[in-house]
Amino acid sequence: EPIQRIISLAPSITDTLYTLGVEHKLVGITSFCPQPKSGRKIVSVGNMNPSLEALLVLKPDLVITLHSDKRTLDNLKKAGVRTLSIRNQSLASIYDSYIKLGGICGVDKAALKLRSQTKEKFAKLATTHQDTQQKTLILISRLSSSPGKIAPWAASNKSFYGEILSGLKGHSAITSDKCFYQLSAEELIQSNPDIIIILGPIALSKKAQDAEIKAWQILSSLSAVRKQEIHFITNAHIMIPGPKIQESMKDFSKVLQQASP
Amino acid sequence: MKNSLPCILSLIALIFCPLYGFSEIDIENIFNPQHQQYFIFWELRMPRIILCWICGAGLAIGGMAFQALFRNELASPFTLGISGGAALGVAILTMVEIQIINEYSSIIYSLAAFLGCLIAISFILLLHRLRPNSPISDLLLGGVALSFIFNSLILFIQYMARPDDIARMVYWMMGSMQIVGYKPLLYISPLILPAILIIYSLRKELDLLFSCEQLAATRGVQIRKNQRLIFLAVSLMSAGLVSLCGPIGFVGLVVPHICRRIYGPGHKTLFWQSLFFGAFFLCFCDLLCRVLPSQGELPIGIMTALIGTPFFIYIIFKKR
Amino acid sequence: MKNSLPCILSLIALIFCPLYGFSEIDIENIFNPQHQQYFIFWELRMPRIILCWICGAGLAIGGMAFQALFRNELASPFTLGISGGAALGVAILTMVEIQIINEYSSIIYSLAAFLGCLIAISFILLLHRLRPNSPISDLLLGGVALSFIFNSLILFIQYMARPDDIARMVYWMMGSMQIVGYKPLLYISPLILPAILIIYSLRKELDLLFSCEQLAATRGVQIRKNQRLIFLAVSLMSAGLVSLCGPIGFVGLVVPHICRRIYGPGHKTLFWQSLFFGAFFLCFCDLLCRVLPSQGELPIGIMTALIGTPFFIYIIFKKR
Amino acid sequence: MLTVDKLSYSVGNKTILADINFDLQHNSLTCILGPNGAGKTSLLKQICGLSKNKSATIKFGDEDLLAMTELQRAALIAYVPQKTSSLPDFSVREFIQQASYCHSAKTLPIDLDAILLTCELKTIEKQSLSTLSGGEMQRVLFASSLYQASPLILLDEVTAGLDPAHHDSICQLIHKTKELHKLTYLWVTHDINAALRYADRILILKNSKLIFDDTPDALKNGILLSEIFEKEFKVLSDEQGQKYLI
Amino acid sequence: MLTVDKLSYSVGNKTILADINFDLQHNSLTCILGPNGAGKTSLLKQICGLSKNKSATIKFGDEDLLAMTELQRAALIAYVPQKTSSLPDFSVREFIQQASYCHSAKTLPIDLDAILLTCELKTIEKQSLSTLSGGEMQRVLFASSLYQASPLILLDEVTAGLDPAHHDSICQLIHKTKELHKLTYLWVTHDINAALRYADRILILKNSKLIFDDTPDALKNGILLSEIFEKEFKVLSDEQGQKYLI
Ligand SMILES: Nc1ncnc2c1ncn2[C@@H]1O[C@H](COP(=O)(O)OP(=O)(O)OP(=O)(O)O)[C@@H](O)[C@H]1O
Ligand SMILES: Nc1ncnc2c1ncn2[C@@H]1O[C@H](COP(=O)(O)OP(=O)(O)OP(=O)(O)O)[C@@H](O)[C@H]1O
Ligand SMILES: [Mg+2]
Ligand SMILES: [Mg+2]
Repeated sequence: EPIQRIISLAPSITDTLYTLGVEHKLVGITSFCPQPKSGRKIVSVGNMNPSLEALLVLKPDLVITLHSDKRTLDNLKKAGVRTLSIRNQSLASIYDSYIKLGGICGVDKAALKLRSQTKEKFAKLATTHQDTQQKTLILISRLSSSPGKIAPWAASNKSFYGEILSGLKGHSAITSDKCFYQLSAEELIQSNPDIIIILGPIALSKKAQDAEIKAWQILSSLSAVRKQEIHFITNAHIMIPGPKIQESMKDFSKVLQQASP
Repeated sequence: MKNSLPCILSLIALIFCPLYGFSEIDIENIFNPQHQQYFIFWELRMPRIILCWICGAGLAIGGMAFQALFRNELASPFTLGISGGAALGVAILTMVEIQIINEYSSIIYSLAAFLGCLIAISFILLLHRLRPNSPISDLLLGGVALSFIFNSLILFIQYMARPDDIARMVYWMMGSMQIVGYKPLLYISPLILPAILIIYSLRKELDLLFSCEQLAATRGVQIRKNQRLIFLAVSLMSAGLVSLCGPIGFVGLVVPHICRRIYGPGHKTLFWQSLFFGAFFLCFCDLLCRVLPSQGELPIGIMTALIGTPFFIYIIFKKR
Repeated sequence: MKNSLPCILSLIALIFCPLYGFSEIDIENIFNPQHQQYFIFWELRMPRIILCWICGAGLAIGGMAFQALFRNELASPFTLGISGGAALGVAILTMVEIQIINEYSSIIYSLAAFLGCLIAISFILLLHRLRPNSPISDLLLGGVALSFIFNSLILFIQYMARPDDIARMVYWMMGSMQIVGYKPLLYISPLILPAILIIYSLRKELDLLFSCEQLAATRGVQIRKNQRLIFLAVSLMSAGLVSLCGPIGFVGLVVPHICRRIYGPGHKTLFWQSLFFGAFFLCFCDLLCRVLPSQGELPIGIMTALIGTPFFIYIIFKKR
Repeated sequence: MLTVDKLSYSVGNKTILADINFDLQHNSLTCILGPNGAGKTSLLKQICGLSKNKSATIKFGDEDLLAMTELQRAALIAYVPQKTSSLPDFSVREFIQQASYCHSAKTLPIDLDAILLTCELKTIEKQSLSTLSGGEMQRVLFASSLYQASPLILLDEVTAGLDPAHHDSICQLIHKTKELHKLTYLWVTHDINAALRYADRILILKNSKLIFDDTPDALKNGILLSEIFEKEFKVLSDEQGQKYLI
Repeated sequence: MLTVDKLSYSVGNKTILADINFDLQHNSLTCILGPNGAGKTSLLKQICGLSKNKSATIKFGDEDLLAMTELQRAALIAYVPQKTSSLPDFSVREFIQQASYCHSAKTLPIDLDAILLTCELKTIEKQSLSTLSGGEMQRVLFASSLYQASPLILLDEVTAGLDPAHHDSICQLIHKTKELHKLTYLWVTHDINAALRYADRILILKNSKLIFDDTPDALKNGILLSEIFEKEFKVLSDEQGQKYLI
């Protein structure tokens, strides 16, 4: 019998389900997930580390969670609830998650469409860019929030941000096997990026952006700092590896366009 | 009255705690196997409360034994790197995507944690064996240093990990009493019951070891053997508990102190009081964790310190 | 020779450590202000090594003083909740950060950490004042309990936080010696230099306090006053260090023990040996953190325990 | 019953005990005298196994003491140390009770209350150890050694710090219990008169060597003792002809 | 120079000191005698400020001792405790050196080596405290109190555990330093003969009360002492007519 009552335990999963149009099957989401636009109120089961009982009283057919949440998966299985785990570290696995979720919710077509649509849009976006050899550094932390220190948290070419960047014919200033890591100051100076993009989950005021740019003056030898190529992508969806990556791609494209000489 | 209070409280907790929780429960539904509340009551809450009871009792007893053994007020079941070893096991497992086992099983986690503990334990035992003339306080220092090594390895793994893996490890370290069914209890009971029995049978030895090692030796306590026994019993027990529930450090440190202030240093009474008080305390904290928040539940590690510390400070610093 | 070794080593470290790092440096470029290596050498590496030097010296001295003051081997500058307070400050700020960012934001983190420490310090001082007859070991227990409260509050915040905020807090707790320019050194020196001077001037008092409180009192040590002074000096120093570099707990615990084993318990020599050995040790660990990994750098908290523990265990358990 | 054979002990290059040989008779009271630092405490510690020494032979009857476990040894030998570290807040009664550790509850030969009475500790039995006066603590330690009910009791300056009356009463108690319970005592003391009066035999240690091993009578004229202790002893006698060395 | 006025002290409902009044002459040697548990140690602790007591008046000259800081008090009063807790591994020399804390380096009136010599500690000056024998430790404590160079020294059973020769030499040292450095001693002891011989004045405590305060002569016949200690003292005398109570 088809699945009717789903609990999603990650914002990216919730988002995918909304986009696939199976919002009505969702009976529980986390407190980090946005409520649906339709105005229907879905029960929030807590944060990413929910109580088992709170899940069970919703009588779910299926609980979908991220791959890493093994304890919840295991406990649910013991309580006789079906579970599904999702990976979303890379673009490919994000696309896969569409198909997986679509399959299990009986909306395969919508999932396939979402995937091809995203890919197409991304390819189209890429045509508007040309290769400039400029090195871009993507950071997910701000300098101004670590006093007197330079230890920014960078997203490497392996992260899905890096993949978006290279899809848009950009070049990552750092290459690493690790998706995210903390750059040392010297490494940052040596990599000498032409563009710095700072990502964040919450919109930054102009004042905060100015403060951040000012904080970078300490490294005035960086060409990005000299050329004032420090950009911000700060919105609710940039950190969520779900269908909203379409928006994120556009954000990146916009920044890269701005930065082009 | 004063003497039987912890016992009574802990029994009351055992009976009443399962009745309260996230959802309300009708007593009549408890006995209807068809009803969901039957499952919630018997398969979720009951085993959980029993786990809390055992865990609280075990950690308190373990802390009591270690504080006596090492004659150091800051000793607790986790001081010697036991929890560090467990956390390291879990951290490594979180990182290594086990392709072989597609059935995600918390058993694997518990095993990894337990294995980590065993490394710590064998290291300490080795030191104890190789240096028979070192005072016990040196062993304590060695254990603390070991736990630093573990911590730094954990840090290293966290340093390599992705943000959401880090979060998972942190969640694990918050501790959780959430289990389904009685099987996990069965798994750890061969570690916990013998340990409690051993410490029960060593009450007299603890009295003497706590006083002075030389005195104990001339009165007939087999120092080295008992040290090894106590260490092994408490460590294996803690290893079992920590691999199931995560590190809940506070109970083991503080409950024995509270009981010692109230009931004196004699381990004949202290054993029972710590046992019951620890059991009650953890059940009570767990109840609050489940009842207080409007959605989800609080990690137990938060509640123990928040509830326990004010009481602890009151007991220590009240006018005498 | 044995006596001057730590001093010599720490001076060598001060001179040679800046020469090595992620990128190679040509000596001649160091004196060319136009060259990038000039910046790397003078603005990145030099202040960092100095920070390591000061920090290692300060923490070792602080640990030495606390171990003597509390007559407990497990005491360290962070035992009494200082680092917990700082971490709580940082955790809270990580959560509310976005709203208060303005031009002062660069020191706001340090301020939050420092504020957290101050809460811990004032609490302990209050206990000390309110209960003049409690033994100092009670104060230690009170401090430990306090640090448990802080930890549980941090857990609570982490529990509420988004995974990437959790990761940020964890990263902070790993500690980092990365600074740019000499300003941060200026900020913390008013906390550190007086503390070191105070402890230097209290070497004799430490000897006596470490022996026995009663003996110290009859020989003229003003017990309460000196306790307060030592506590305040070490705590403020640790607060400054922890808010700049994060909690680097190992140095303060282990370096004094190592030095005590080698140079005996007298604080007249112990002070200098701990100071220099701590300074050298942290500089050396930091060097490894910067040189070993091919990308990024290891958090200092990892290296200290990995390098320090084997040496520590060797010193403690070597045949005598 | 106790045989000490070729006992030598040194720390670093300092000799603390050099080739000590003696044996104790069953049901006798042997006193060990000797200047400070002669090695008396070290000797007792060797006998009751507190510091290990592979080379010596120390036998109790036919059994090798060094090969025994603490439990077996404690059933044979009780020890009153010269100084104790600070002890937890046990009450006097609890503390003495703990001394019976090496016996199972049923075989316990002595009554605790009787011991508390004879050692005059009944009034302070509930008091905590840390609040006792020096003399009270000494009596508590002696009472514990009695309650341990071992046939051999080693006393290390058990009468130091006792007032004259308690001093006499403990000496008499030692004498009495020796007869009553057939105990053997090895008693380190600096009180020469008590030793001369009560001891069946006296050992004298000086500079880590056993230099005298005989009955007290050989010492009563004070000549030898004056030589050993490098102090001029005066010999006084009371009406009953009992001699005292001052 | 020391005036104790209306000193009472009790713990819970147990009276430990009841209304003690006395004062000490400058440059005198006063002995405190009394049965175990009489409150002697408690009295000394009150005087040197180790347990606080608001109600009493204890004056040194005209100054209130209770209002002083530890530093001021230590410059006036040195104290040899009856028992010490276990101490860190300082060497004998270091430990004694630490006693001069209350003096700045320049004003130090006594030479450390001279003290080590007179107390016969020169040979063990490098040895660590934890390895000392009981009698050696007592001498170290006494030497420290001398090195503290305070005009008033409180001794709590400093001769307990000393061998006869060292016992005499410490007694004589007390006597000698009293004259030489114009010191004042308040000396708790159970050694009645030493007290009778060296003391200028004797205080007797019993059941928390001060029941005797006079010169030794009043005690020499032993009648009063026999009553107080509940023990029959014998009075013996040597050729010089010196009397001893046994
Ligand atoms: N580890 C050591 N290193 C050096 N000397 C030591 C050590 N341990 C003990 N000694 C010395 O050995 C000697 C014997 O000590 P012991 O305690 O046996 O003396 P004692 O006869 O009991 O004296 P007392 O009558 O003063 O109690 C002492 O001089 C002591 O200083
Ligand atoms: N906290 C306490 N509670 C109850 N009794 C106490 C407390 N502290 C001390 N005492 C009692 O007070 C009495 C006086 O003790 P103190 O140490 O002054 O005796 P002392 O005269 O020095 O005896 P000794 O000659 O044995 O050293 C003792 O009987 C002791 O048991
Ligand atoms: Mg001795
Ligand atoms: Mg006394």
